[in-house]
Amino acid sequence: MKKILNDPNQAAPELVDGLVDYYNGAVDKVGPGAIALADIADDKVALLVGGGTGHEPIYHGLIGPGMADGAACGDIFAAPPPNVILDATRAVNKGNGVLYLYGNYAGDVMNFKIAAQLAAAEGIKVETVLIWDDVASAPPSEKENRRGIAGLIPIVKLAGAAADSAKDLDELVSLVTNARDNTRSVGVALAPGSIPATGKPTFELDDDSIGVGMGIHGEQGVGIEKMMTADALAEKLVDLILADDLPIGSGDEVLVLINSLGSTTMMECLIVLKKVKAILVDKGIGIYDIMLGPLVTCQEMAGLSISFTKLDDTLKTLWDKPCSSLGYTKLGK
Amino acid sequence: MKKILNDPNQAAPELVDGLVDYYNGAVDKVGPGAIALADIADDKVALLVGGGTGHEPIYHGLIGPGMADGAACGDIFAAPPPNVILDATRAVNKGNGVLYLYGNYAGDVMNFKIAAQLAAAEGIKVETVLIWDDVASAPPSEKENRRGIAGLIPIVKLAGAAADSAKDLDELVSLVTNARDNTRSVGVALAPGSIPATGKPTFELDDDSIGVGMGIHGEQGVGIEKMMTADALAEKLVDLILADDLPIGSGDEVLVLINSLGSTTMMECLIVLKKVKAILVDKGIGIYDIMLGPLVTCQEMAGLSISFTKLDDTLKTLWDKPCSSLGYTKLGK
Amino acid sequence: MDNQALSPVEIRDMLIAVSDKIIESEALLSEADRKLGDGDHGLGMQRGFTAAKSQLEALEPKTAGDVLTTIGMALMASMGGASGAVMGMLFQSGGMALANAASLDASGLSQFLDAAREGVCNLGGAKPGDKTMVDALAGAQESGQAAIDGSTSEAFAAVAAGATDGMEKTKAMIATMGRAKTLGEKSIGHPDPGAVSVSIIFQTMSDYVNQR
Amino acid sequence: MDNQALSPVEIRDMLIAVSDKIIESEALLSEADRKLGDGDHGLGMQRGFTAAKSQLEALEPKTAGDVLTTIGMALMASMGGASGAVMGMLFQSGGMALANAASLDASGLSQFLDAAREGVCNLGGAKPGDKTMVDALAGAQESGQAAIDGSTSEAFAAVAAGATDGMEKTKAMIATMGRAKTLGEKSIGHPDPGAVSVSIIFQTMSDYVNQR
Ligand SMILES: Nc1ncnc2c1ncn2[C@@H]1O[C@H](COP(=O)(O)OP(=O)(O)O)[C@@H](O)[C@H]1O
Ligand SMILES: Nc1ncnc2c1ncn2[C@@H]1O[C@H](COP(=O)(O)OP(=O)(O)O)[C@@H](O)[C@H]1O
Ligand SMILES: [Mg+2]
Ligand SMILES: [Mg+2]
Ligand SMILES: [Mg+2]
Ligand SMILES: [Mg+2]
Repeated sequence: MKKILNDPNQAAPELVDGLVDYYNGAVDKVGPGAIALADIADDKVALLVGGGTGHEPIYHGLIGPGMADGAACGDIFAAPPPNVILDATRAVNKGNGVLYLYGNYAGDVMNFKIAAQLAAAEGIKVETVLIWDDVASAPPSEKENRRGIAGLIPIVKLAGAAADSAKDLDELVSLVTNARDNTRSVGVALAPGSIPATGKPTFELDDDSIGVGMGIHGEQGVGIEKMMTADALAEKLVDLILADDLPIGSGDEVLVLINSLGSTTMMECLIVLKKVKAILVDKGIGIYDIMLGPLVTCQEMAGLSISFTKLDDTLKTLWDKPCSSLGYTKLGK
Repeated sequence: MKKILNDPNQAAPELVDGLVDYYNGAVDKVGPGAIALADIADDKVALLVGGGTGHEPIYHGLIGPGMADGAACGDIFAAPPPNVILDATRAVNKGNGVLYLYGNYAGDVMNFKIAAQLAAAEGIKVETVLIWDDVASAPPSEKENRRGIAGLIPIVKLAGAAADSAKDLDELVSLVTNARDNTRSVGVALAPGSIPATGKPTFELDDDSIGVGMGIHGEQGVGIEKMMTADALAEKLVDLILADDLPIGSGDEVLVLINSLGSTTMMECLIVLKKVKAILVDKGIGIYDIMLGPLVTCQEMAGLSISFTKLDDTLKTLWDKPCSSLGYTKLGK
Repeated sequence: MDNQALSPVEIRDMLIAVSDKIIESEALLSEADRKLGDGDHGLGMQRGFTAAKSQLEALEPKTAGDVLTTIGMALMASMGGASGAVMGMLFQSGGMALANAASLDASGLSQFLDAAREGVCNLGGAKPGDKTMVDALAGAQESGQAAIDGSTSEAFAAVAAGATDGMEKTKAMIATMGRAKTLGEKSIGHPDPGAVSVSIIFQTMSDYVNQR
Repeated sequence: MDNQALSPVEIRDMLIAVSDKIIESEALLSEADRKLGDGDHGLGMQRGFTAAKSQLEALEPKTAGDVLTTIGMALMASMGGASGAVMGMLFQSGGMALANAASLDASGLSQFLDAAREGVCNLGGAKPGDKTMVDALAGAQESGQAAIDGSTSEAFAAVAAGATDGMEKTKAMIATMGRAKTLGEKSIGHPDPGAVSVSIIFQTMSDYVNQR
């Protein structure tokens, strides 16, 4: 596997430096792996995201106005250590507390938990909302065992808008919890990505097989099936989401995200979107807005995921706010 | 090569339908392969882009406020036929004429030329600016033999802003020509993409070789070299651009674009950006803004390109305008 | 040897045979384009001649020009790419020269080729030697002029040979036009894919005319 | 058999040996994680123990706790991931229990393991049977308690055997924690990578103690 790197073992710190360069002054590196907006309003409730790198543009590419205030970046596919999270926490905290928003993985949960304890010891108020949108990873009765996958993109965007308006940390927690609880995703893997340091693929899959319910760290799919058409795949994934416990039906409005895991082309995402839209229209479900592209990736992994966020009026108002970041930018409505 | 498709021979029309779906009402399909903004101001000088599909998000993902008014989409890697261009031309024309802006490829030039004749016969004023930013494809003395590659992204964005302010077609032509003449690019291929209909790779490259000066349709590189580090590659590509006839030196300001050809990760682009920035800082060249990501692709091809646009005050003003599209969105400054 | 001119219906059937041949040559033509370009030439030709065939099948032609401009328009509107423009233009310009011709003989074939060559060269600016389909077309056109006084079937055979000869010559050329131009010397040894198509087109025409 | 307690300097040297062993086991550990997770466990361990080794080499330890919390902090701060938290916590909680211990013997080892297990289980919520490193750690801890009255070297050997035994048991388990949990039954047959690490750690300690 050819990759454009200097030292494969230094890929993570180098990409974080490149990211700070990308932001061209708007973002500061506040510690190894810790980045924060240079300009955070004085009385703002802060939003901190984070996780392993190698999934660009998340998480560190989600910093910006109307998005997250800072990010804690780990090594490739590895949650950031507590001290990195703490550095980022100190930088974004403006006295009104910090919301930790990240994907529900054992490594992230443990490292953020330790960081939250360290922050609390310094008098920084911290609350946490875990993202667990992947319906394939556990039954609805065990949400706290579900993984966070591409649904984190609409959730972080909504949280970013919420953080700009929330009067305190508690209000932010409840707004973001609402966004999280209304988001469901499921994905499919076609081919593995590779780990930069070893060059090895993250899993194996036959030439004619796909993994339904894959994870964004290259975890194998929950069900291995034969390759199928775009339309059949779209139906299968939409069915999996709609069969979950969140009622989405006629008259409801959703945000739709078609996320490429890396090397799956926008062409394929658009062809899947076509079918997803047809299914939703058929069911009388309105599409409020659409996101599409490689937003939560796993190196050059092939595959995609579909996410729906069901919007109530509060979430619509949050969605309509402008935002800007490497990963997602939107004009106001 | 597994791809998420229905009928591989219908990939292009299906992706165009998916694209119209993505725009969720903001874009109309005005003929097979022809799309246009639903809302174009009555006295606007129109901007039409186009080319083969398979390079998403270009060209058809560049429609939107502050970007192009319409696009003519061909089959995968094939220029659109004249009638498709004509349909799009009629839809975007508001009486003040239409600028055709596209990459300098024989197929595009011929088809757009025929379309321009047909449009003229209907009384529609049409002018053309060809994009030829690839310094590797011909010497500076033969610009009209150069290909258009990722530099089209900043050029279309600048052209979109120019089209909103230009008083007439001639002024638009001169603004866009200025943007084009100040843009230079060069790319490198690591691995081929594949043609959806045949599943075949577009070229072959040894495991340890890279093609410097590749084209975005899978054309092989101008020079085959051994794989090198990200830093060495960044230096080589920047040198190729700075050695060209456009003087860029201390005190100048540039837009930088690091474009992934498809499966090359954002991580790699960021690591290359880090070095590019270091080189520019070292030479006293200012970075006005940065674009980074898969903006001009060739299916799941691996590789990237670097583009610089040298900005004068006029171009800066155009750059600072907000714009929104599937491919590139920017808040105003 | 048969010296009878082709009726519009025969021209139509001949072009349906050409369409079938091109459609079945998809893989060969795409492979030729993988060597020099983006590997899609066969796909474009297949798309174009599939559309052309279905229009030809529905056509009840009155003049030679009717058939030839119909296929030209069909190719032009359905293919796109460099070859859509040049193949479309070949038949459209050539066909316009025979707008009122009730049939097609050696002299008509030569008129067709003269106009076709002029139309394609005007559109794309390529000259013989640039390693494009113009080399095959020019070979066909020059052989067509030389065969102007012979029988219809002799003329078609000569044109096919001229096209193939022109195509063969492209192997030794360095590309200066189109996508292969950045290959420089690496383009030597491979025939231009568009020239291969032109050679197949005129060879299939000649086969039809000489086998009826 | 040698019943001498380990001095802080010996503990340091033992942990440098552990670091070397883990660093050289990178490929094996990553491969184990490719079966059940994201294939990076060896990389994280290598990163952590490289950082730990350089801190240990610079350390002039006064107490057993000094050494153990130093390696704990180094792992915690440099690794990240699930294993950074749990491996860091193992040594940190364990080390705190020996904060003032001048040396490490069978009883100290058992105290270390009791505190380590408690710290890790509190942090991550895993229990024995969940197919995590806790299975190996619990095996070590239980063997450590049973060996509390024996010699130092016997205790280290027993703990290593207990860790390895716990690791072996994970092969038959279905993962319910961490990234492998979505694999369900497919996780059967493969040992948990973190458990493999824990087994290597205690085996290397035992080798050091029994070979000095
Ligand atoms: N300027 C030109 N004049 C004549 N023929 C051309 C010209 N440019 C390209 N061609 C022909 O087009 C062929 C390529 O066609 P095709 O692969 O279908 O289109 P594209 O290059 O758009 O992918 C070339 O082999 C060549 O014969
Ligand atoms: N909740 C937990 N408690 C204890 N150990 C855990 C827990 N979750 C994961 N682990 C351990 O972490 C190991 C994986 O480590 P590693 O691959 O380095 O991290 P990551 O899962 O973040 O990629 C697993 O093999 C398991 O032993
Ligand atoms: Mg990991
Ligand atoms: Mg093409
Ligand atoms: Mg081609
Ligand atoms: Mg792992």
